[in-house]
Amino acid sequence: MPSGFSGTGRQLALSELVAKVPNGSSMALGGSFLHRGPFAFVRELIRQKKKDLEIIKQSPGYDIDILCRAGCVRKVRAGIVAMEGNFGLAPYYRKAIESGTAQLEEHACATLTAGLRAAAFGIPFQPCGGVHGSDIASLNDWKCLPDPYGKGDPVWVIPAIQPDYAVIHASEVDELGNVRVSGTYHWDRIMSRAAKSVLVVAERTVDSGVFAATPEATVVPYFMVEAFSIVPSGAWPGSCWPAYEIDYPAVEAYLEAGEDALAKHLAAAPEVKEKA
Amino acid sequence: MPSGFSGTGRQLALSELVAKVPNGSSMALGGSFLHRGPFAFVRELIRQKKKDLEIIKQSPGYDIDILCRAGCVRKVRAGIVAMEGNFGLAPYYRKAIESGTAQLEEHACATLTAGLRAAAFGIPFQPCGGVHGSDIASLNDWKCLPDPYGKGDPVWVIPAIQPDYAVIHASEVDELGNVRVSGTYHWDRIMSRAAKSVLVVAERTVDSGVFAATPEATVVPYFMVEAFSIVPSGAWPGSCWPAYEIDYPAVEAYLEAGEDALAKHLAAAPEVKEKA
Amino acid sequence: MNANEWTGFSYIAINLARFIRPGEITFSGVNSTLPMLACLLAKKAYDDDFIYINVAGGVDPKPSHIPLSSSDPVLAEQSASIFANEDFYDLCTRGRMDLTFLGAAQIDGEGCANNSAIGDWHKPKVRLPGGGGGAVMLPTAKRACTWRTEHSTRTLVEKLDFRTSWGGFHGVVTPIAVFVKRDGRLALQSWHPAASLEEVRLRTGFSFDSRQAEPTALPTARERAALAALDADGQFESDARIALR
Amino acid sequence: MNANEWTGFSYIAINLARFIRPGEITFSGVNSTLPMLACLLAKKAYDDDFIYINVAGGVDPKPSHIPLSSSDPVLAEQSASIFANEDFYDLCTRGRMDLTFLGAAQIDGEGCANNSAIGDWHKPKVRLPGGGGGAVMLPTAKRACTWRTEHSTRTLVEKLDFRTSWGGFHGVVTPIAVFVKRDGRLALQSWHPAASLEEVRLRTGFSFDSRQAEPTALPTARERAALAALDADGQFESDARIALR
Repeated sequence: MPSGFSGTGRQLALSELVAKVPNGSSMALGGSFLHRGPFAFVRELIRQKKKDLEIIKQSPGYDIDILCRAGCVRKVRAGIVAMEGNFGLAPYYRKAIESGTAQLEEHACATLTAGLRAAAFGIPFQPCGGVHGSDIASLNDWKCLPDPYGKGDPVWVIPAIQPDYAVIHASEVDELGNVRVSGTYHWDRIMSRAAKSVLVVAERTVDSGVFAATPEATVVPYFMVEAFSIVPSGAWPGSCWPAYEIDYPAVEAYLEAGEDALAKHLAAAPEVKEKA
Repeated sequence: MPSGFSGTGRQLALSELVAKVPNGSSMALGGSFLHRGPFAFVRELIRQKKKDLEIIKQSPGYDIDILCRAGCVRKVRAGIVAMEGNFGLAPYYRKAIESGTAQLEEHACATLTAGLRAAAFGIPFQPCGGVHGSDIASLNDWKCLPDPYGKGDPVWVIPAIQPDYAVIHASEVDELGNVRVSGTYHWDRIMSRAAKSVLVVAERTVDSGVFAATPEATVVPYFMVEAFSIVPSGAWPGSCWPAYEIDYPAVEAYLEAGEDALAKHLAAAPEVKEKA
Repeated sequence: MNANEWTGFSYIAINLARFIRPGEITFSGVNSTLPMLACLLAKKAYDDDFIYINVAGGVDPKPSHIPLSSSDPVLAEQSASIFANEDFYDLCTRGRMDLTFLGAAQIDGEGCANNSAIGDWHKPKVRLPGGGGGAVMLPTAKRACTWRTEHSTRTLVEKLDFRTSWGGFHGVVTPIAVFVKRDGRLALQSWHPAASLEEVRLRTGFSFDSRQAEPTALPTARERAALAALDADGQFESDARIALR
Repeated sequence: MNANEWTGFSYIAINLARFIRPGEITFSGVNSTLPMLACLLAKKAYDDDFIYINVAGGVDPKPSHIPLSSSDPVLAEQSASIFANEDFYDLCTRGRMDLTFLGAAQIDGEGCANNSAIGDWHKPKVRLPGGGGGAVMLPTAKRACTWRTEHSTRTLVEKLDFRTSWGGFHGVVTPIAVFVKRDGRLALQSWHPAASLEEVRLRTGFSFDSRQAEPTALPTARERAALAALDADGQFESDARIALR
């Protein structure tokens, strides 16, 4: 894999973008709960019947739930998992963990970030404040190191977490694949630095000149982006600020039991309707 | 000191802003070499005859040189010191170190950043890639730790560096003290997170509504800023993109030997001319 | 206002708001509708301002409406900066988060929390949301407060099934009681005026000091008006389904 | 072009540019006018493109003019992103910086560098700029190249006064020679066609392998045209004051 990605031909159809991901890949997913998640990408993973995925995200919800429901997940590394927005726990995720069909590495959100930081900084471990007294530490066999300078308290260190891919849903990209998001970037920024490759789904392309007018706002420079797709409304049924808010009825419909409900939900997704 | 700063009355005259800094303070200075440095602030430190300052900056130049020239500096923690822009070494800094009147803690730029990161992250030390084989490590008695997870190579860890103040020259602030810069923020961002307090000199104020239109571009939120001043052209004789470039003749005049040259230079500064 | 009219929903929102102190940096996060409402309520109901940051990146936002999701980007509307996730966690671990609200499924007498699992972690009866902010924020924030919509010996326990977060909450609000930390343990500060000390004791799994406890002061007119404005059509209250008993 | 017309300034700029490889992430930093010119020259003179990032935060910028300061914000003009200091250092330490240019006052036969002091560090005869990028970037970048405007036994030394940076340069360019790393030591790749192997040996403080060395290929028309365009009035060349001897 090259250090940076460049050249044309990096804008792909969603199906081509997802086809890049081998079974067994580890994948950091951007966004948080029902907000600006790479949900069209996630649904396409299901359509392509990907298996044994490792999903890395501080606050997954809909994404991890639907992937567990479809049987795509081997391992979850997460801080907090819920549907949010009054929908409570993520039921299919819960079932996957309780039944042992998926394995959980439980984190605090900040310890997961610390692991990503270690990968982004090129160091084997990252100290993280807090953690003391938490049973999570022994669960994960984390180590606590004394301050070799004798000034501070012992500190927990988190081993590096380097995802194969960071997958981000962006507000917009330019023709080269530079990435901007409106509002908070959640953990997308550190995910993009930690991962070996970044795949992006964006609402739209805008001219590079727009980016050049306020280059400070670009969250991921093009050379980190292996490839990208344009899927308007691709964060559905979640929000993508300021374009659209959560589609609550669609989430409710998704949560109905049975394979039919899942099939109907997948068929109702914008990336499918777009094509039809 | 409170965790955050708020309320009105935080916009001060430059002299009041600088008067907040006690002798002996440690101070991270923003910008790099001749670019967007808090130079009006630095000159006012000299006018107020501050002593025993500890200056922290990855790439100081004009600022550290003039402060050494005026005898304000006890200690320098820096990565690379030069005038840049074809002016070569910083002569008065060089003299201060060679004569021992100021003490140097030599860093690589990235190790200084690592120390600031440790402070910003609330951890006693920060691992930093590289460093191996450098004599700087033993100079500073830095420690190299094995990976407790047995996967990576031993890594050098840098002790936390927490400046009393981060002093930043900003492109603009709003009435609350939110900070934006045009172009690169150099190391200003991590300095603002590492320091106990942030003092800002800005080119101008703009309405908060302008900030609210693209809040993603704000580098330092108002509640980190203890106080701020408005000094148009305050980064002179350096640049402040895109408003003005380096004033090369002024730097040349500054570099002339003798107390007269210094006095003339201080008198020619925009923060003085503004008042007159 | 009659004490019996004080709903559990309103009791929690208002008592969480009362933990907010002037000028302090106060944070509300994901899955935290009641703390979100408490912060917005405090902005409206109290004279003294505070620095409100939230998980949507908002800093003193002026949301055009109040979202069902407490991490909704609407909570960054009119914010002059985006203070993103890494930033507010770092703020906390470096000791400058004055007050954070954090969820908890089980709470013990020392104010530690279980957010991970009911039953054995490895063979859970219920897999809960997980660590979230707690394990890092609870021991590093200056103060952390939580709430439970159910006050029972299942939620306020002698022994946690799993200790997700250590460090001890400064304050805990349930539909019938307000606890605060005193000498390293949760002590009863006040009880819902329609409940009683005895009821709180019966429904709490851990022992607690109640020597300074008294009935909770009724909501002020401003507190009530602020909450009414935030939940004009009562949807938050009905969604929350909080019963005193 | 006649070999004698090939100035030291142009020799360094062009040979630095020749280290740049297609598609690679290539960085130029502070106090680095010649690498800045080399990167801009490579963009103009070679068919294959590369990813040019610089210390002003620019990514493939299109500067409206060429600044005297190699960290000038002009070097971020027309850039679609700002890739700031923390970011490019992290890129390097995580192993994805293909090529970085780094300054060096003294260079030894292993390609290690002294940027700190001439004489004893604690009692320096000359206090030099200092560590800068080197101590972290030289051992972590895939390749690092440097240049010296003076080719002498003072600058290319058997033993450094202080080893600021370890890891070994991939390439070193002086006014009369190009060295590359081979089996852990600097080997002569080529010499200025107006100089000779013997001259290089005489003026170099460390021993080196020269078995594959030959005269440096003269500048192409495109290389010359690109440099001429970048330094239209010759100011960079005259400021640099680089003599072959």
